[in-house]
Order: sequence, then structure tokens, then C-alpha cells
Amino acid sequence: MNLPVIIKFVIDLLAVLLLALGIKGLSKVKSARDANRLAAFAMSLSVVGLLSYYLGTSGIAIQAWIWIIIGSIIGSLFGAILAKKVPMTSMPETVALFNGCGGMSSLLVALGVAIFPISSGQENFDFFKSLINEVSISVSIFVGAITFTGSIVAMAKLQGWLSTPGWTQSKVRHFVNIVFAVASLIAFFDLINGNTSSIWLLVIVSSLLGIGVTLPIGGADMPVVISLLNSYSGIAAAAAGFVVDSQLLIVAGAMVGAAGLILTQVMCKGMNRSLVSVLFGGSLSAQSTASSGSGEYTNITSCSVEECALTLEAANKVIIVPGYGLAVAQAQHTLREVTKKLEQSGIEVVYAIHPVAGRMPGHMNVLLAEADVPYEQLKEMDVVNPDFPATDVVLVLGANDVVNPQAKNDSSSPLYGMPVLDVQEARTVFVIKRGMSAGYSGIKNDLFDLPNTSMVFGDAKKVLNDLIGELKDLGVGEK
Amino acid sequence: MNLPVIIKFVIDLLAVLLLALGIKGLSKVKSARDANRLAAFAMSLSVVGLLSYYLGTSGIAIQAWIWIIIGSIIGSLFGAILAKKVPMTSMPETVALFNGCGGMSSLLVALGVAIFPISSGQENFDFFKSLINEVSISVSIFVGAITFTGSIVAMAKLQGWLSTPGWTQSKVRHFVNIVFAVASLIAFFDLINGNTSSIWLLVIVSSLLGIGVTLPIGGADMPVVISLLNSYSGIAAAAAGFVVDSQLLIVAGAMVGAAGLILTQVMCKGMNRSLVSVLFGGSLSAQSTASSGSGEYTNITSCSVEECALTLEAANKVIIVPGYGLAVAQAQHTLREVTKKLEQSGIEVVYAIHPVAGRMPGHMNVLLAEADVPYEQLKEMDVVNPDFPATDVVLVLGANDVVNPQAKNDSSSPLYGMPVLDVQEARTVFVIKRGMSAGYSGIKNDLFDLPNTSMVFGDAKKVLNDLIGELKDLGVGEK
Amino acid sequence: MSFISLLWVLLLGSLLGLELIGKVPPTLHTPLMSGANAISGITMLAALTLIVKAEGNVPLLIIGSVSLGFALFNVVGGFFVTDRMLAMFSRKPSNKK
Amino acid sequence: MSFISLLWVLLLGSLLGLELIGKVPPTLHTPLMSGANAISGITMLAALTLIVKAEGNVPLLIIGSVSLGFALFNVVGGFFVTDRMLAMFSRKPSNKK
Ligand SMILES: NC(=O)c1ccc[n+]([C@@H]2O[C@H](COP(=O)([O-])OP(=O)(O)OC[C@H]3O[C@@H](n4cnc5c(N)ncnc54)[C@H](OP(=O)(O)O)[C@@H]3O)[C@@H](O)[C@H]2O)c1
Ligand SMILES: NC(=O)c1ccc[n+]([C@@H]2O[C@H](COP(=O)([O-])OP(=O)(O)OC[C@H]3O[C@@H](n4cnc5c(N)ncnc54)[C@H](OP(=O)(O)O)[C@@H]3O)[C@@H](O)[C@H]2O)c1
Repeated sequence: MNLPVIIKFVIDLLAVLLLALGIKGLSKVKSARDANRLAAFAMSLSVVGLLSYYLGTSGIAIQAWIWIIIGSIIGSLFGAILAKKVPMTSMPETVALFNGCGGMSSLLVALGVAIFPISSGQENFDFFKSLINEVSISVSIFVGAITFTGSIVAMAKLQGWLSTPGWTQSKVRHFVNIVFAVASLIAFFDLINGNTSSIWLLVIVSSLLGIGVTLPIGGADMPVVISLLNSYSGIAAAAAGFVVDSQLLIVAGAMVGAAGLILTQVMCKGMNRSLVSVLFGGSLSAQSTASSGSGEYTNITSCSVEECALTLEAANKVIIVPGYGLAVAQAQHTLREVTKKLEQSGIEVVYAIHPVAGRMPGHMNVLLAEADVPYEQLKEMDVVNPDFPATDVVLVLGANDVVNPQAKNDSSSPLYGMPVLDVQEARTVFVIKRGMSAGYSGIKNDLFDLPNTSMVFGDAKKVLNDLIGELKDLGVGEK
Repeated sequence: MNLPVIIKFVIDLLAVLLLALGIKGLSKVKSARDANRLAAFAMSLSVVGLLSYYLGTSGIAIQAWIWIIIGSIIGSLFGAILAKKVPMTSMPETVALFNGCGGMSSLLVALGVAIFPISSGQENFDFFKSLINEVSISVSIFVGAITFTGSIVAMAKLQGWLSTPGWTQSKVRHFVNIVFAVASLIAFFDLINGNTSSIWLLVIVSSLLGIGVTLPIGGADMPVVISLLNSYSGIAAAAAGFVVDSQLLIVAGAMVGAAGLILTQVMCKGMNRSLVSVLFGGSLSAQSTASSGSGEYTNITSCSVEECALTLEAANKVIIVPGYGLAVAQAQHTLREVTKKLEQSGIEVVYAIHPVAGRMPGHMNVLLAEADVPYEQLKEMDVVNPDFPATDVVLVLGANDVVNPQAKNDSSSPLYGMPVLDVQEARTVFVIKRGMSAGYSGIKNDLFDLPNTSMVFGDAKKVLNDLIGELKDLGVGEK
Repeated sequence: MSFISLLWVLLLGSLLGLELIGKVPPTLHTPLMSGANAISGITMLAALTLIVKAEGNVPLLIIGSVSLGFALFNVVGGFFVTDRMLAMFSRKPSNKK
Repeated sequence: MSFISLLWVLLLGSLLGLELIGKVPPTLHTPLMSGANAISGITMLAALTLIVKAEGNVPLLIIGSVSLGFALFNVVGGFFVTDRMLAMFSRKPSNKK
């Protein structure tokens, strides 16, 4: 118990306090941004604590410094560049990529320690100590590998690089995954028994398990999966903490792991899904192609962009409902042009934001903020719902489930209970989407059958571009 | 690392989990009772864990068993009897007494270890270890003694056995307490330096410090003080955990200590007080005798019990506002008789419960429940406030601050911002109290000056008894 | 290392305690205080340890036994009295029957 | 004893994590996930330890350095991207000016 130990303890303690404050603050709108910076500061603090500890005790070799600097510069640089450049629409895949790299880091540390046992500075080396070491190394490898491959698959699917192969929707996948899981378990115990070579088996089968579990899950469920994998990477960090004997790592990893689990639950609830069905239910969209075929629409009115423009011109109050389709079509900037034109002719325009509209919770706010939509025009569901009866035109842009009246009226519907936007109460509703296919939940939308609803078929971005043309022809927005 | 260690760890872990759940559950109305039982179960579990550990390792001598059984039986018996017998009005002092005994227990353990150093089973005894031991022993003694004497003083003051001596209200007390604190500090360091005899100095001066700090505080602030001392007894337990090397004790003590601190804060806020002014401001009632003299009442209407009875007889809807004075007069049962009579004549009677009416937060609910007032008739402040305009008669029974309209109207008032019951909006208000003296806050009550308010002077219990007589004479409640 | 870990345990226990109580309705302040107070009687474990390790040292046995008595007075009384209070609150459901 | 204490640290850290997040508004789900993800890059400390203790073992140095790179990619990128997202939310006050 010398000075460096005490200093390091105090710094670590401070770092944990700040990290806890950071996680707590990130869950409140007011404090979120400061909390994020606080957490970042805490992380740098922890690095300072560690380095100063080694400087004060064993010292750090020049060679070590070189590798530290190389690693940090390259990693930080790529991270910063990617974070700056990536468009807001690609947030889900970006978070997945970052998360995967965190898992990879834990995996590598554990591998390194396993292959080249380092002198841990502990004099009283005993069998028990080495057992703990091997267990934590194995856990770190197992969880780290799953996190890495799972996150990469999630990213690839979200980017559209990977589609959902048909066979992954059959029951075969459960069998395959069970085989991987059992193989991991065997490798795990073999490793603990002292058979170091089975480490590679563990790496391979746990990587495969990560792929096998993530591949069948549909793109729309990805936010939940990423959140879960994020929780895993916390667990991997905690396991790495046991490997290198660091309480700070254990605490921080455990906190992130547990908080990630809670967040995953909260997210599932927000989307009216259960974690089990996300993980083992397969892709929703695959199921839905069947069920949406059976939902028969009887009273669809389709109309042209021109008609839509004419109605808009005559309106006083317009509400825009952006959804997942808008995000996919990346049409938020085009939308902003349309609404500018309308506003210039004195039409009141407001955006109705459903909490889970888009690709991730809160995604829509970010997308529209990026397109410079003034914050005052974004209205949350609870605020905007009473306004629909007094609204002339509602434009539903690539949204589907979040405007489905079934959620309120039909207690047998799987959507029942999810809060929705009451667009049907407006005078006229235009639904802009590419065809009659269902949304995320795969359920028929009663809204489309209502007499005051007209469909405008086409890609959201194309339709909006056409709309700009039509509005120009009508002289809207050109006083 | 053998079986007993593992078993004990698992049991301890479970106990901590259940204790955490218990503390959490105790803060929600729905789960509070179950949570309390859960916590009790967790405590017994921890005892089982400890005993089975010693049975499995060093064994427990017969002699030890005898002393264990004697101690537990006597302690539990007295605790259970007191808890069953004590009237609900004496809750604050009962909690204070229990709390003090917890502090005494920590104090005794630390004393025992200090006087007769026990073999702690640790082979690698070193200087550092003994330093930690001495620090934790000293902390345990210091905090334990303060908790004990402070709680006993609090109890005695609440019971009325001790009044607030005049000199404790002068600035002298701060000087005296500083002397005690410095002396404790000296004894503390002397003890750590290895001078075992100064242990008695530490015991004495920290006991005196506990008395010196608690004695000047007025009875109405006692709930806050008890809550703070409760937090201290958690700290004492955690320190004892360091002494006997028990993580369970450390965790449980730390949890209670921290939770107690938060609760103290929350309580202060609920009473519109600050912790600093509670601890160092002296007795509120001592200050108030001065300030209440300066508050001049200009328009007091006093009336007889008979008049009050006549007005009640003619009423359709009556609201009762019970306060601290009712608790002091222990008139809740008499009150119940009055309201029964009124109800029997078809008059609607409701009780308006202010959250901090009474001697402790939530005390009024308990008192009235004990007097068998049906739960439906107890209305919380927010629920009952809109009803006052449609009410014929309000009976304010020994309440003062909680019905002071200044809290809403006068931004210069110390009460400003505290939510109050809007009794002045009723047709007639009767205020039953012994004289014109002010309430807890020492502030003039504008309500008494209002034209629709009449004062009925006298002890609450006596007035209510007279009222029963008058109502009987009027034939109320005797169809 | 072991002592540092104990300090971590202390810190984390405290943080957990701070987080556990969020909003408490005023009606529950007293029962919560009383329940937490009962839990602080966990020092009974320290008293038990003292007795078990006293190895026949009679004064120590007596101190331990007295300490245990005080602690159990706190624990048993505390939980009982809290239960009594909470029983008064929870008349709600029984009346609705 | 030391290992038991570490397990306590693990347990309490998890409990604390469970308590820290109570109600999160849906708008914050993504930033919270992304911020927590950045924190999970704390494994960078393990990578650093590996490098410092490698004692000139070059393959180990390389593994450590790559691991550090991955971790810092996660940390730096994660915090930046979270900040970018949250900056979009917090236009509220700047517009009110
Ligand atoms: N935000 C989140 O965090 C999140 C995450 C996961 C799941 N979810 C779930 O996703 C749903 C979100 O509701 P939502 O109403 O926003 O979306 P949705 O119900 O998934 O519907 C999106 C609609 O957009 C249309 N669309 C797709 N691409 C388009 C394009 N390029 N141009 C025009 N239209 C296009 C689709 O119909 P066509 O194919 O006919 O064009 C589809 O019906 C909810 O059920 C929610 O629970 C949300
Ligand atoms: N409940 C709690 O947890 C708690 C704890 C601490 C402090 N407080 C504070 O205490 C106050 C509670 O408000 P409150 O309106 O209930 O009480 P209060 O403002 O303290 O007033 C009580 C009144 O009762 C009268 N009284 C005393 N003994 C009486 C008796 N035997 N018969 C008839 N009247 C009697 C007193 O006037 P006379 O002397 O003229 O009779 C006094 O004005 C608040 O300010 C609150 O913040 C509450």
C-alpha cells in the first residue's frame, strides 16, 4: 500500500462516480449531452490513473509507449472520422460497428493473456488464482467473440450488405445454434482443464454462434439486438477486468452490462415486442409477407401527386407524419423543401413525431433536426394527437404501424395497446408509400380503407420531388 | 476457498439482493409491507449464513451458544413486546429508541475487539492491517456512541422527559460542541497511534457530542434527526464490517447509511426545512415564541363549543383537518366518536390529510387508521383541495401551518411554497386549539383573522368531549 | 488488494443506497425510516462473530451477548413496529373487499 | 478473500447499473445506447495493461496495440457520435434565445 496505489484508487473511484453519473444523466433529456461529456472525461481520467500508476511503480518501457501511441492514434482517428462523417440515417449500423469493436478488444486482450501468460505481479500464485484466470479468460473470449460477430452481422444487415437468407427462417437455425452453443461449452471446459489449444475452437464456435443468432433477426428488430450486444460488451469488459485484476473495469463493465439489459427491456416495450420473440422469433418481415397477403383491403382510393398538390394548396393546416419509409428513402431534406413551400404560402405545417417512428427510437427527431426542421415544428405524439380533428391535410410519409387505428380499436390485434397517432380524425389523409405491403408488424392497416384516406404510391423521395414540381406549377410558395 | 466459504458467499449475496429489494420496495405504497417482511427474511438468512459458516469451519463452542441464545432471546423478546405494546402516537420515540440500541451494539462490538483483540483468522497480520483495524474500531465507536446518545436524547425529548434547556439555545452550545468534537478527534488519533487507554476518552466525548448536538433541537424537528441518526447507525454497521471483515455488513451498512441520508433530505424538503437549519438552527419553537408575539391578530372571532355544535348540526358536508395538536392531545378516538354522531345524522364527513400533519410524516394516516376511521374517509391533500368551496364546515383540530394561506399568498413568508389545505374556501371554519400560539414554523396564521373563521379555545380532547355532549343535547346522531 | 476491494464494496454499497430510494411519498417516510433502522441492526452479525471467536474469554462473551441483545432488540422491534404501521396503511384493499 | 471481494464488486456494480436507468424517454434510447456502448470500451484499460506488462514480447505488444486501437475506436467514435446526436436534440434552447 504505497502512494501510487492510493492515488490510483482515488482516481478510479472518481472515474466510477462520474461514469455512474454519466449513465444516469444520459437517461434525462435535460442533462444528456453534459452527461455524455462527463462520461468521456471519466474515461480519460481512468487512462491517466492507470498510466500514472505504472509510471509510479514498474515504469513503462519506451517500446510499450510506442505501441500504445500507435494503437491509440489509429483507433481514435478512425473513430473520430467515422463519427463525424457518418450520415444520421446510418446511426444504427454505426453504433453496431463501434460496439463490435469493443467486443473485439476484449477478445484480443483475453487471447493475448491466454497465449502469452504475463506476470501478474501477484506473488502468491496458486491453483485457485489460475482457475479464476482461466474462467475469466474464457468468458471474455466467448462474450467478446459473440459481441463482435453479432454486431458486424447487425451492421451488415442494416447497411443492406446482407439480406436475411431464407433457411435462417426455418427451424433448422435453432438446431445449428444449439450445436454451436454446445461446442462452445465443450471448448470452455476444455480450456479450463488446461488444454490451451482449445482456445481457437472457442474463438471459432463462439464467433459462429454470434453470427447464427443474429442472422435470422429482421432489420427492424436490430436496435434491440444492438442494445443487447452492447450489454454483452459490458460483460466482456467486466470479465477482462477479472483477467487483469482491475476493479474499475469490473465495476464499469458490470454497470454497462446491467444498464444495457434494462435499456433493452425498455426498448422492447416501447416497440410492443418481447425480447424472446426478437431473439428467437425470426424476422418479422418474413412472417409478415404471408399475413399481409391475407389482409384484404376493400376500399382503397389511390390518387396522383397532382391531386395531392391541389388539396395541399387549399389547406390551412397540414400535419406531416414521417415514418420508417422516410428514413429508408432518405427523403428528409426533400420533405423540408416541400414544407418550406407550404409555409411560404401561409399554410401552418407541423411534424407529428411518434416515439418509435424510424429505424431506432428517437431516430426521427435526429433526422429532422439534421434537415434543419425548426424544433418548434416537431410535436410529440401526446401533444399533437388532440390537433388532428382541426387539421385539413395529413401527409403520412412511409409510416404505417404508427398510424394504424387497430392499435386503439381492435383488442385482438397484435398492435393493440401501442399508442398511435390519430391521423384518421383529420379531414383528408394522404399516405405516401411504394405499394400495399405492410409495415414492421406485418399487419393490415385499417387506415388505408377509410374514405378520407388516399394512397399516393411511389418512393417517398420521388413522390416528394414530384410534389415540389406540382406545387411550383401551382405557384405555391412563390409570392 | 472451500465449501463453507462458497455457501456463505452465496447466502450473503442473496441476503444483500433481498435487502436491496426490501429498501426499494419500502418506498412504494403497494409493496411496502411485503418489502419489510422480505428485509426481515433477508436478515434471518444472513444469520443462518454466518452460523452455518462457523459450524462448517471452526465450529461453535457450547459456551458461545449459551451466550448467543441468552443475548438473542432477551433482545428479541423486549423488542417484540415493545413493538406490540407501544401506542401509535409514540412511534417517533420508539423508532429513536430502536435506533439508539443499534448504535450501542456497534459501539460494544468495537469496544470488545479493542479491549480483547481476537484472532481474526488472518495469518498475514501486518502493520497495515492493524491500522485499518484501529481506524475502523475508532469510527465504529465514535459513530456508535453518537448514534446511541443522540437517539436516547431524541427519545427523551419526544416523550417529554427532557425539555430544551435555555442555555442550549444560546451560541454557547456551538462552542461546547466544537470542544467535544476536537476532543474526539484527539482521542481518535491517539487511539490509532496505539494508545489503547484513550478508547475511554473517545467513548465519553463522542457520547457527549451526541447529546450536545441533539439537545438544542426542537421536538418537531426530531423526525429529521432520527432519520439522520439512522443513517449514522448504518455507517457504524459498515465500520463494524471492516472490524470483523464482513462484506455483507459493509454493503448493508453502506446501503442503509446512504439511503438514510437521502431519506433525511427528502423529509426536510417535505417539511420545508433545510438540514443545516435543523442541525444548527436550534429549536424552532424557542425562536417562534419571539416572532409569534410580533404577529398581531386584528380580527379574531372566538366562539363556544355550543355554537360550534349548532353550526355542525345544520351542515351537510363537514371536512376534518387533524394536525399535530390532535396527535399531542391523543384525541383521535374522541374525534372518531364525534364524526360517528355526525354521520348518523346523515352529514357527510371527510378527513383531509396533509402529508406532514402530525408528529412524523405519514403519522396522521396511522393515527386515524388506529382509531378505526374507514380508509375511504381519508382524503389526501390534492384530492380534497377542490372540495373546500362546496363544504359547509371545516373543523381544524390542532393543525396550524398546514392550513396557513400565507403559504400560497405571501411570497415573503418562510412557509411560501409549501402546499397547504385551502380550508378558507369553505363556508365556516372552526379552529380548535389551546390559545393563540403559533405552530411549528412560528408564523402568524392569516386564516385566524378571516371573517369566516372562528376559534374554539381549549385542549383538543376536552373540546371534542364537550362537543359530544352538546351534540347529544341537540339530539344529533340519535335518530 | 483485499482492503482496496473492501473500499470498493463500501463505495458501491453507498451508491446503491443512494439510488434505491427515488421518490418516496410522505406517508411512507416514517415506515421507510423505521424499516431501514431495523436493517441497520445488521451489526448483530458482528456481535455473533465476536461471541463465536471469543474462545472462552468470559468478559468478551458478555460484551458480545449484550451487543447481540441490543442489536436484536433493534432488528426484531424495528421490523415488527414497521409491520404494524404498514398494516394500518394497507387497510385499503381489505376494505374494498 | 480477494476474489470474493471482486465478486461483490461485480454484483454491486450490476445492481447499480440496474438502478441507474429508471425511466428513459424513447427519444433518448438511441443516444443512451450509444453512450453506454462508448463506456463499454473501457476494455482499453485492459489493453493498456497488456502492453505495459508485455515486457518486450513483440507479438503480445502487437495484440495489445490492436486491441487498444479497437477499444479506442469504440470509445472515441462512440462519444463523438453520441454528442452529435444529442446536439441535434438540444437545439431547443438555442432556438429559444
Ligand atoms: N423506431 C424504432 O426504434 C423502431 C425500431 C424497430 C422497430 N420499430 C417498429 O417499426 C414501426 C415503425 O413504424 P413506422 O410507421 O415508422 O414504419 P412501418 O410500420 O415499418 O412502416 C413503414 C412503411 O414505409 C413504407 N416504405 C418503406 N420504404 C419506403 C420508401 N422508400 N418510400 C416510401 N415508403 C416506404 C413501407 O411500405 P411500402 O413497402 O409499401 O413502401 C412501410 O409500410 C413500429 O411498429 C415500431 O414498433 C421501430
Ligand atoms: N408530520 C411531520 O412529519 C412533521 C415533522 C416535523 C415538523 N412538521 C411540521 O409541523 C407542522 C405540522 O403542521 P400542523 O398544522 O399539523 O401543526 P402545527 O403547525 O405545528 O400546529 C399545531 C397546533 O396545534 C395546537 N395544539 C398543540 N397542542 C394542542 C392540544 N393539546 N390541543 C389542541 N391544540 C393543540 C398548537 O396551538 P396551541 O399551542 O395554541 O394549542 C399549534 O398551533 C408543519 O409545519 C410541518 O412542516 C411536521
